[in-house]
Amino acid sequence: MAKKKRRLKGWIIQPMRFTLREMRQALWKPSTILYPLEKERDKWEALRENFRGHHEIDWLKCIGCRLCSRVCPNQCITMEDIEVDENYKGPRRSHMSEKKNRIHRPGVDIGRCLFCGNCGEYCPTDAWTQTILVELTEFERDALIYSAEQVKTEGGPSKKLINKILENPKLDVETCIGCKRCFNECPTQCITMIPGPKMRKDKPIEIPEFDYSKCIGCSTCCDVCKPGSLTMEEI
Amino acid sequence: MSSWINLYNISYAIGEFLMGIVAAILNFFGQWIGPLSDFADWLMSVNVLNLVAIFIGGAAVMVFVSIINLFIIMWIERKMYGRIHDRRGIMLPGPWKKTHKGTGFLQNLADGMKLIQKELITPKNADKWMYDIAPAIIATTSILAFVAIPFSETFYVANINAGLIFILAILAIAPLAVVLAGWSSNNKFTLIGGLRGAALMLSYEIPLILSVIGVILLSGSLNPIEIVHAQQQTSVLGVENWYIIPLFPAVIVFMVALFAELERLPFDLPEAEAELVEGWLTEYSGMRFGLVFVSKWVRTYAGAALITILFLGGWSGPVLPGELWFIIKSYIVFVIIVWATWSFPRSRIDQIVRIGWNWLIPIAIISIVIAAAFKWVGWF
Amino acid sequence: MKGTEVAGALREHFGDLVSDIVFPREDLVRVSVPRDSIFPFCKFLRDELHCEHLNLVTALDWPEDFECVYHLTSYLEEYMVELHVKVPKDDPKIASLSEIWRAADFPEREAYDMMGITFEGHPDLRRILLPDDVDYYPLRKDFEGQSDE
Amino acid sequence: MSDMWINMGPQHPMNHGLWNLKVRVDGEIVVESIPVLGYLHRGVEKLCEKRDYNQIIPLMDRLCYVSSLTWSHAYCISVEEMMGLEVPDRAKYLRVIALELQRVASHLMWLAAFAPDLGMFSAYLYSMREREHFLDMLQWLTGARMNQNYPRIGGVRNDMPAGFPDRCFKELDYFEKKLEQYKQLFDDNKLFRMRTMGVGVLSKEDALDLGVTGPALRGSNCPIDMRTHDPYEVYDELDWEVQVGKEGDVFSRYAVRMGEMRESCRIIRDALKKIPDGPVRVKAPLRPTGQGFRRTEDSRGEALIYVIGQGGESPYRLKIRSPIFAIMRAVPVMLKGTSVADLLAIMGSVDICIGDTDK
Repeated sequence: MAKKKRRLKGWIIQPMRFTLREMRQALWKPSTILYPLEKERDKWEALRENFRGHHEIDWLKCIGCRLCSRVCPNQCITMEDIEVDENYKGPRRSHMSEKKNRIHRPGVDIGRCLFCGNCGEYCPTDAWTQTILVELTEFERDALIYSAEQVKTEGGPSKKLINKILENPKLDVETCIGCKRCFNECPTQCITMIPGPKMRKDKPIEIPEFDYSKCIGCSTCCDVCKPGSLTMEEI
Repeated sequence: MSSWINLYNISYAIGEFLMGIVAAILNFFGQWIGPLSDFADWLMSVNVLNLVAIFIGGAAVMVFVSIINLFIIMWIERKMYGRIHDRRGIMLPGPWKKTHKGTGFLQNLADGMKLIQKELITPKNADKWMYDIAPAIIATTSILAFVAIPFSETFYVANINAGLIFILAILAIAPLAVVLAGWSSNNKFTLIGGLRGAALMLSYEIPLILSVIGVILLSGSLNPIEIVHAQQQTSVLGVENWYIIPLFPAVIVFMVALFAELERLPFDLPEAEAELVEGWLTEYSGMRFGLVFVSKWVRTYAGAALITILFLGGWSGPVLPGELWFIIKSYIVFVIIVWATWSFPRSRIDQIVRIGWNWLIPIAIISIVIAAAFKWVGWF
Repeated sequence: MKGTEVAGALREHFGDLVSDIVFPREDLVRVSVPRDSIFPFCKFLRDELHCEHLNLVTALDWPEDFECVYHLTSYLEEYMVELHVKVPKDDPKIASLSEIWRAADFPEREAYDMMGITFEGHPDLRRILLPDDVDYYPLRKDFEGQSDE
Repeated sequence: MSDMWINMGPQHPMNHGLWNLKVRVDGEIVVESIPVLGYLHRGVEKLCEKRDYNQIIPLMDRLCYVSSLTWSHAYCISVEEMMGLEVPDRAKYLRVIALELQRVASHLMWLAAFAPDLGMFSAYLYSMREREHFLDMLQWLTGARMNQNYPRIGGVRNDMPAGFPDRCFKELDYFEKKLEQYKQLFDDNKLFRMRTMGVGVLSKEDALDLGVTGPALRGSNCPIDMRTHDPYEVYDELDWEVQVGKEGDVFSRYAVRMGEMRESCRIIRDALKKIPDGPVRVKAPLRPTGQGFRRTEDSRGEALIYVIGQGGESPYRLKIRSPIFAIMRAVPVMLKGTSVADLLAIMGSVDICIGDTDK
């Protein structure tokens, strides 16, 4: 009987009661906002943990290892070669003298970025941070390609280097020619050249030795190795 | 009931003044040409002045209905269903505040200006003449209904004796235009929409008229003014006997049939935007669409006014002038219509026809019996 | 039903036709059957072993031959069968299962669309995701893609 | 009037997504219908053969734009099955919490699409308002509102923020109250019942034969839910019930989905109470070999991803089983003999998402 009564009420009364309640709540304070004029900054600030918005790169932490550009699914990160003066405090590209004034820093094509956060996740120095800024609109497509200067911040130097890729280079001693390219390019300077077993002109060929505690698995050494005697292997 | 304006008298005075100028000029030339002064005399005769007064009054009502009132009811509807949806509704264009807390009163004006600027597209294989005339029919018939709707004892265009029949008849022309538009657009969606409109007309005209018969029985007149007069007499209970009390089932039937007549949401099958895109309106663009769209509100207001006259005692009420009471009552009815519109899902055509024939017509007949019983007992 | 019981029932009924029986999980049995016996095999699975549900039809492109993989589920007995059928590259044809499960209709069309395997006896074997007028099979390993020019 | 063909789509208010339904109607009665797919084909399966395992996760998020987390999770759990990897307990619980938040958000999106199909535009805005709360929670937990990229092979991306359970309980309280009130608008609404009851009936035999899964199958009186049938993560340790509808019509599918939202709230509550401490991610091999698949319960039905790895950085073959792809085959069966107005209700009730259908 009660069900029957409810059915009869369902013709008109029940749904109109629902809308009346909603209208009564919304009469003075609707839950929408007029977006460009009003912004819910408080809510966004409260939920900012983990959020992935506009990129910022701490130049004093970044060592220019290109890992971010390697793990990016859309290849939207390009490394820029920037010249700095003698007094620059941040990490240099290499410890080699002729490259001492050059640094590698990433720039982001925000038009192609899918905000997956892989760059920050695999960064060995935590140089990448993502802010809560999401209003990244421009009138031209080219303006969305942010150069390294546009995403630059300066926090403080990084203490730690973590291998998040979980791969280390392995040397095939037979093919190494001792060209020192890996030694020059390694962003963390974890390579020292030691005399190897093979001889050329009565001198031992110098082969790289890796300090795996400092290696970040960026595979820069593998990329620059001409004879291809370096390969990445899982730890 | 006293009234503060007499529309007819004012219109008569204005007409007399204008005609007086014309007659003076004609009389001036009548010195040389004899028949002109005869013509001037004819112009100043009571019959012609009556006609002119009706025209001027009609124009005044049209201006009220189609401009001032229309903006108000469109604003009420848009703002109100915004609040039902828990959002703010229109807010930016408006005379007072231009922020997110503004009223947005002029939004409809802005929309209308946009629609006027738009291109009028006619489909390639459309029946052009029929396609063009359909929105015009709908717009004219909608406004024409107000000819017979009195806003007070004196504020009316024409005091027609069979006014109720005239209003119902003129509102019933629109579905014909719907079929016309649906057929002539040469589109499958519009065709289905037009035919649904025809089915709706068939099944909902009858309960609409049957529910009015009770009122006619009680009041003994077809004239809207007489109907309101009949309601203003005090009954045995000591209050004015508005017909909503004895004829409550008829009010429900009238409301439901009105929703179908106006193609409002529970019954807006001819223009179901989800399945038939916009139904018979699919091909219309620009101001043709705007005309139809606006006349929907005009018709809705006509329906609200009709309910006010038939069941809610028209312009009777204490203290305030009658016209204001009429507008307040009709706006309340309009708000209820809007509220119901946004609470229900769309019905299906077979269900809607079944509701019409199985429920509404019997209830309407019962209400006629109730009216006859009341009349016989002599309470009303 | 455990995977081993299913495998036992299949062995009993089909003998040597069923090969490479593996049990990756307790309720999952992975078997290979020859191309010719796929239809009676699936009919037996549905009628006798209550495989009501065909999950998906996968077409694979190995270096030597194509392979069709059918995943079948029995909701009643709670086990799954993964069926591998080799299809030679020079004659990519296999019997359609859409008579047994209507669910095989669209996945087989997709496999035809993407890998170019013809399902014989299929009621409506057309391209489904790609337009009708393309003449390549994009999921084959030798497909390198086409430029717009 | 003789028969005529109507193209409902690719751009039509009925199509929630980009697809085309050719309908042959006799007056208002649907005589025949042909779904046409492929407007959104992006070649995801081919793309996966060129990317390494971690880069596929954000790609899988894009499969379904309404419930993206379930798809990246289905991919991760399949790859873990292939690798034979065991995920830490805390990661399992976090996955369940995120999945169920996503499920509620997805079902609310379905309600927001289904109600305007029936002409209830108000319900669209109500359910979008409720969905906002769940998106807030997802944003706080995973870092994004729409394409979360949260599961990882071997765990999840990050631990949950401090204070998450309390805030989540509060939002769930609010939502459960609202869900109870929705009964007034839908269940008690006579017009809504008239539109949905006895419409688009899919019998149990047909549903099984056509490979229909998910709420559409459960609406046909068939209690198959992959969360209990083939339990993954920790669903078998939590306290909840499978929702089953009796009739197989649009109303039962509606009721199943509304019930699932309620059960999802229960699951989230239970998981937040039972969540253990520990790590959230373990190391996964980068170049695995083998083949594997797992069935998971997407909010639309059974999602299955079959992965084959041959020792390379990217999978050799990845095959996606989309629930809507199977339901599309059932569409002509359901639509036959119904009217054009019912077509809306039926197509709305199966919750079409073209992203994973066209791959």
